[in-house]
Amino acid sequence: MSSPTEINGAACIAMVGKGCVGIAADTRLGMQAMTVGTDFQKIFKMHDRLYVGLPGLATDVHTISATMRFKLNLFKLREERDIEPKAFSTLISNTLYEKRFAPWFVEPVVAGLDKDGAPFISAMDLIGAECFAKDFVVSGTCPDNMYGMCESMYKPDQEPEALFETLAQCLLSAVDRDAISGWGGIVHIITADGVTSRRLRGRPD
Amino acid sequence: MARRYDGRTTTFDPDGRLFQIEYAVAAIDNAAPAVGVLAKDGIVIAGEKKVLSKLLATPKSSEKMATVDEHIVCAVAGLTSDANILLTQARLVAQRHLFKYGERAPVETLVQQLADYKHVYTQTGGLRPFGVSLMYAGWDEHRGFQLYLSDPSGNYGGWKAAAMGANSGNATSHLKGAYEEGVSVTDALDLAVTTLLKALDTSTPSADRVDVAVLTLAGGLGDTPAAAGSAESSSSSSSSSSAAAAPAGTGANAAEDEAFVAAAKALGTAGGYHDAGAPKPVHRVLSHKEVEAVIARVADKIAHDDDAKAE
Amino acid sequence: MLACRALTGSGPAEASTAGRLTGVPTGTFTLPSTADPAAFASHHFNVYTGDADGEHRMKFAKGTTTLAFKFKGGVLVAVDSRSTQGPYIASGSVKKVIEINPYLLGTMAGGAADCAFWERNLGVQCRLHELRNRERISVAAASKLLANTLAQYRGYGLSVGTMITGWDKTGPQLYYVDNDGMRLHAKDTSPFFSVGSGSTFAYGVLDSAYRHDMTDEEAVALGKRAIYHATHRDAYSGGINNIYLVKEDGWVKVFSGDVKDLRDAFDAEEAAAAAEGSSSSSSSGAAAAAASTA
Amino acid sequence: MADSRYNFSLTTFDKSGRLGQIDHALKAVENGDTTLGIRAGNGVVLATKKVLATTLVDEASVQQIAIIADHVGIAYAGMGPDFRVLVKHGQKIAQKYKRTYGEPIPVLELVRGVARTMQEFTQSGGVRPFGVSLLVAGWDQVEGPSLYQVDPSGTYFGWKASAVGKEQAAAKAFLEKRFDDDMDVDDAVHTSIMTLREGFEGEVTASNIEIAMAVPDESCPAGGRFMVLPVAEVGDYLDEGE
Amino acid sequence: MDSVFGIVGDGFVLVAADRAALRQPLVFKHDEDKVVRLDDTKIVAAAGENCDRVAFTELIVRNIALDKFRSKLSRSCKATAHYIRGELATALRKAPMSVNLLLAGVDVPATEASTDSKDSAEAGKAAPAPAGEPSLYWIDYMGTMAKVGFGAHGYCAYFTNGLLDRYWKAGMSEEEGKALMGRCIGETRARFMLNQPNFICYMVTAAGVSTVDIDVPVMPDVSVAPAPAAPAAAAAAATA
Repeated sequence: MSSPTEINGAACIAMVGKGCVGIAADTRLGMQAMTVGTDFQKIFKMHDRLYVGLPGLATDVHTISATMRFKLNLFKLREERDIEPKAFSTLISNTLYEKRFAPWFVEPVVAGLDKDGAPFISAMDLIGAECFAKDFVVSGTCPDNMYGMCESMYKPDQEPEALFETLAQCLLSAVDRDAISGWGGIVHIITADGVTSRRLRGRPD
Repeated sequence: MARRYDGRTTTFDPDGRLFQIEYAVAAIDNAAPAVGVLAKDGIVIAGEKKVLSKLLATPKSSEKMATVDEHIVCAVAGLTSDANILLTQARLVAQRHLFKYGERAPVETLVQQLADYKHVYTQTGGLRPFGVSLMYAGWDEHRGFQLYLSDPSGNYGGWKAAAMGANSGNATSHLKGAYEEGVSVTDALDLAVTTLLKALDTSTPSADRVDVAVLTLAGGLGDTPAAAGSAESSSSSSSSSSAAAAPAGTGANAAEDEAFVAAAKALGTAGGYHDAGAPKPVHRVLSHKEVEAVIARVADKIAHDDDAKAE
Repeated sequence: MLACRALTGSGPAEASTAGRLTGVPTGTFTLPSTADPAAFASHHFNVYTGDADGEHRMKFAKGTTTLAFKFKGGVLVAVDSRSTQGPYIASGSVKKVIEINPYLLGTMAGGAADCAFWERNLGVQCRLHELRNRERISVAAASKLLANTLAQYRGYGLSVGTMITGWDKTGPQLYYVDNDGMRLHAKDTSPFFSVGSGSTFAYGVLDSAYRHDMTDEEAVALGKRAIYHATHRDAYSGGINNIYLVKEDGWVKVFSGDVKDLRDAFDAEEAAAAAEGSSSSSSSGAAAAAASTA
Repeated sequence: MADSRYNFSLTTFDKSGRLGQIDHALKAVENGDTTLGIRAGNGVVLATKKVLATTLVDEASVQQIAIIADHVGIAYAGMGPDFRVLVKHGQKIAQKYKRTYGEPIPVLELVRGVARTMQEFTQSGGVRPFGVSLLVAGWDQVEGPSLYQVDPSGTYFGWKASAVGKEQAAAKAFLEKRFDDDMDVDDAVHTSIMTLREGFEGEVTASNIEIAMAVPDESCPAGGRFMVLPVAEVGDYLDEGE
Repeated sequence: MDSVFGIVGDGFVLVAADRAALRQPLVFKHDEDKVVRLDDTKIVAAAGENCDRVAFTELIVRNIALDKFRSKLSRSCKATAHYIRGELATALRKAPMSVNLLLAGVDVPATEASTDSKDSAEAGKAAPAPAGEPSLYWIDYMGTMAKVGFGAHGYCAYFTNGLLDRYWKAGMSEEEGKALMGRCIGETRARFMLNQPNFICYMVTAAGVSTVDIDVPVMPDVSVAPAPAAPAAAAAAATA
């Protein structure tokens, strides 16, 4: 309980499908043991094909999401194009490392499709050590639970609908074994044709 | 010896004049003109784009019109390189406001901050004023559509219809006569282009030389042509009231879920103002074809006016 | 490893002689061989006392919501079933009501092992009492036995927050006993207790809707409501809601259900209430709370 | 601020609204060696003349085209030392971008960065504008081949073909006649050489001109590569042209 | 140790704060007002150490006033909440402010300011979307922010959140809101070990900010129903 990343509670998973990519997070905002809100947004849209999940200390979730929005809005105005997921991952990693000695307490998860429609996911720790994967990445207060679920549920080349089911199952089952995350979730499935977002109804406890 | 005073930005001459500012304004009087017209449902800015050479590459975006943010577009007149610096600054101001308040920058606040920035260059040693006038078209939830003009001195003002650059005097007097309160954005489009063509003083108006930017709310002329066709397509999503009053407490119901998802999808970059259902300002630069159509429409009128004048 | 020596008796060294009142040997414990074993234990093992951060902010027993109240129909006991190790949910179906005997119930909050052991031990003592005195032990006496035992181990880092309830010659009775040796009697003016990390949330619901003259159904509904809202707000409470009712002829388990099903039931109930009529909405909130759902 | 050495403005408006220093800097550009660029469909070519003070100078030591990054380079007309400063600056901008985003800098971004610096030198106390015009050529993932010209004022435009330096007017007129949207990079090199030959005093040799090109290369992260042609290759082009 | 709570109702927000000024075991006084007014339709209730509480609320009040003078605009509740949150988040990494806040406000639809000379046509005028919309923002000392239907800071949050979950509904009337607020105060009095006898309660509506009186019930209701023997006992008590 001493770690700032564990004060508010969070769980986030990104997973690759066939020509699509999904990202899911819980929606709890807690203050230690007390649940303050059950509709706290931890996933942010960076552009139509790129989402970032920011599990961690809630105040830094606000700050980092606003910081990335700031940087990307300027990027978009300047370069008149959407940033590539890989470049965004590098950008947020650098943003975190800038505070190497007084870190932001968020451990981001990036999910998106690049300009050729290829899925991209990455996750990093709170000072920006990127970790790339071809299948799934997890971050939050119950990584062991999420890894366990993803390891057993993940199948390569899932269609968007199947990917949604898998992500939803993995997230809900993982947070059901974590006291400080859960209380509902949200899943975004990003495809070349658009994004489908669905709210998950979690356990009330 | 007048020269003693006019090279320094920070020095008044004995008559209380700051020559550098006056000269900078003179620079703009030679610049490509722009005309802006405020309508009840939008704003139109039309400007001349200088065609320097046929070897020039087709630019990615308009050189005359620049996006400051989702809700503000501006036209520049004067030194292009100076304008680039100011534009970068304007975008920065807009994004800083969004970062601090989570809301789009009110138009006047942004215009004022830019004017302050310009002003520093008229008062500090070693600097010179920006040789740029800016015309801002913007919308915010406080004051709706607004049109501002700012010059190198750090002055700015709100206008119903305004002109800057070469022949701006003539353009302004034309606007004075022709502007009507509460015009629609389509009428404003005609008026702006007509006035610009008069300022250009050309017998063969060409769409190659005219850039037009239009700002409206979503679904209006400033929206992408497809969206503008199907009126109010995007903005009328889920009920905004339930989104606003989403409770912190017990299990959410279907309506709240919908609002939550809508908010989640809107969160983030694209503008970043995530009030589902709130009015959304949009703007774009009209295509060459559209500008051609407008010019064709107003050319007859100009000819007619000229005939009337001749008689 | 720590050097320990075996010590036999009903309690720790000094307490064993003074503590004959308990009258029952409670087993064999190894104690640290230091001058002050209690201080030693609390200093080195305070992680097991549920107070690892060393700050004595609000010493709620962790990871539980339990409650019990006396009312017209007897005593109602309602508990959750979550067991956590740090933020990890070790179990969602722990039995937190210990059925000491057909007339006595104890609840568990704090250390599961501590509660289970000492309440089982209490069961032994109660049975011996019955055999020796040919009558059932009173709730007051049973709770006092437990309180005395815990008092002897005060400072060793036991973590026990329990309610002992039952029906004896004097009627329905309810006591609160904890590892500090505190023992409280629920009188008519303070007819309920709630124990555990979620207890404050449960108190909010109980305090606002409790009435002595509830029917059994209303009491069960209130118990569900209080546990449900506590599990919602407290990260360390959740799982199954178990409800017991203590009647003159012994306790009965009246309800056992997942809190997520409770939510659905409450939602349906509220939707029905809303559909019924918007006029009688708020002031009747308490009544709505008491309305039976299951 | 009263006693600062930089408390005066060099670049100020005159009565007619012109910035004299910038106009004069442009004059310095026009005194420079002619440099031109052509954007073809499958590559961009930069070509420049090396007019040396005496024949004693080792031609190989004079490099008028600089590599900024793997996929972009700059040629110039005007003052050599000013160019060198801007090259160093440009290289830094490119590396900074690469560090921030992990991908090669789009050419336009590099141009903006350099142009911004050049503008600052027209508006800051105690400094003069840069006496160079730049031709920036490169290949990136965003635009493919691109060619930009940056002037001492800090103004930049994208061009299909452009020329700066002593014979810029004539060269541009020539390019206007010769440029064709269907040109490939070899055509562009030949056109460049022809343009340089116009009004060249003496013979054009492989060592008194410099040619560079940005061409597609899938093995590079930017999708293209910028290279200054070795003397031998320039010679090959010269031979072909004859 | 301070107790503050807020409730959003139909067109209004209610905010209550205890009035005790504490230092260690001592209560200095019982008439402290922990609520500050930001503008005509916005207030902030603060819980935390007196020094930080006062310093921080004064900081934001003055800055918001300055901002209003400069921009001639009144910021929305959302913008104000973002601003306040940002100040706390910035402070967190320099000199943390021990202050937890509830921002309560009503966004009044933009009307043409009388001093404003710009009179563009009506259709282009500001959107009517957030007409008199009440909102409550929960902000903690770290800069965590959540828009909530109800919220509480201090230990009282532990006592009242369950109760509010149980009884709070969207769109409550003023009477319902006051009754619920009464229950919150009653619960805090019943269960919190500190002596907080006095509370002050504010109501924010589109019309402005006012204090309201709250009837606080005695909780819990432990009266024993009249059993057969009870009347006699009651009579005995009365005579005693």
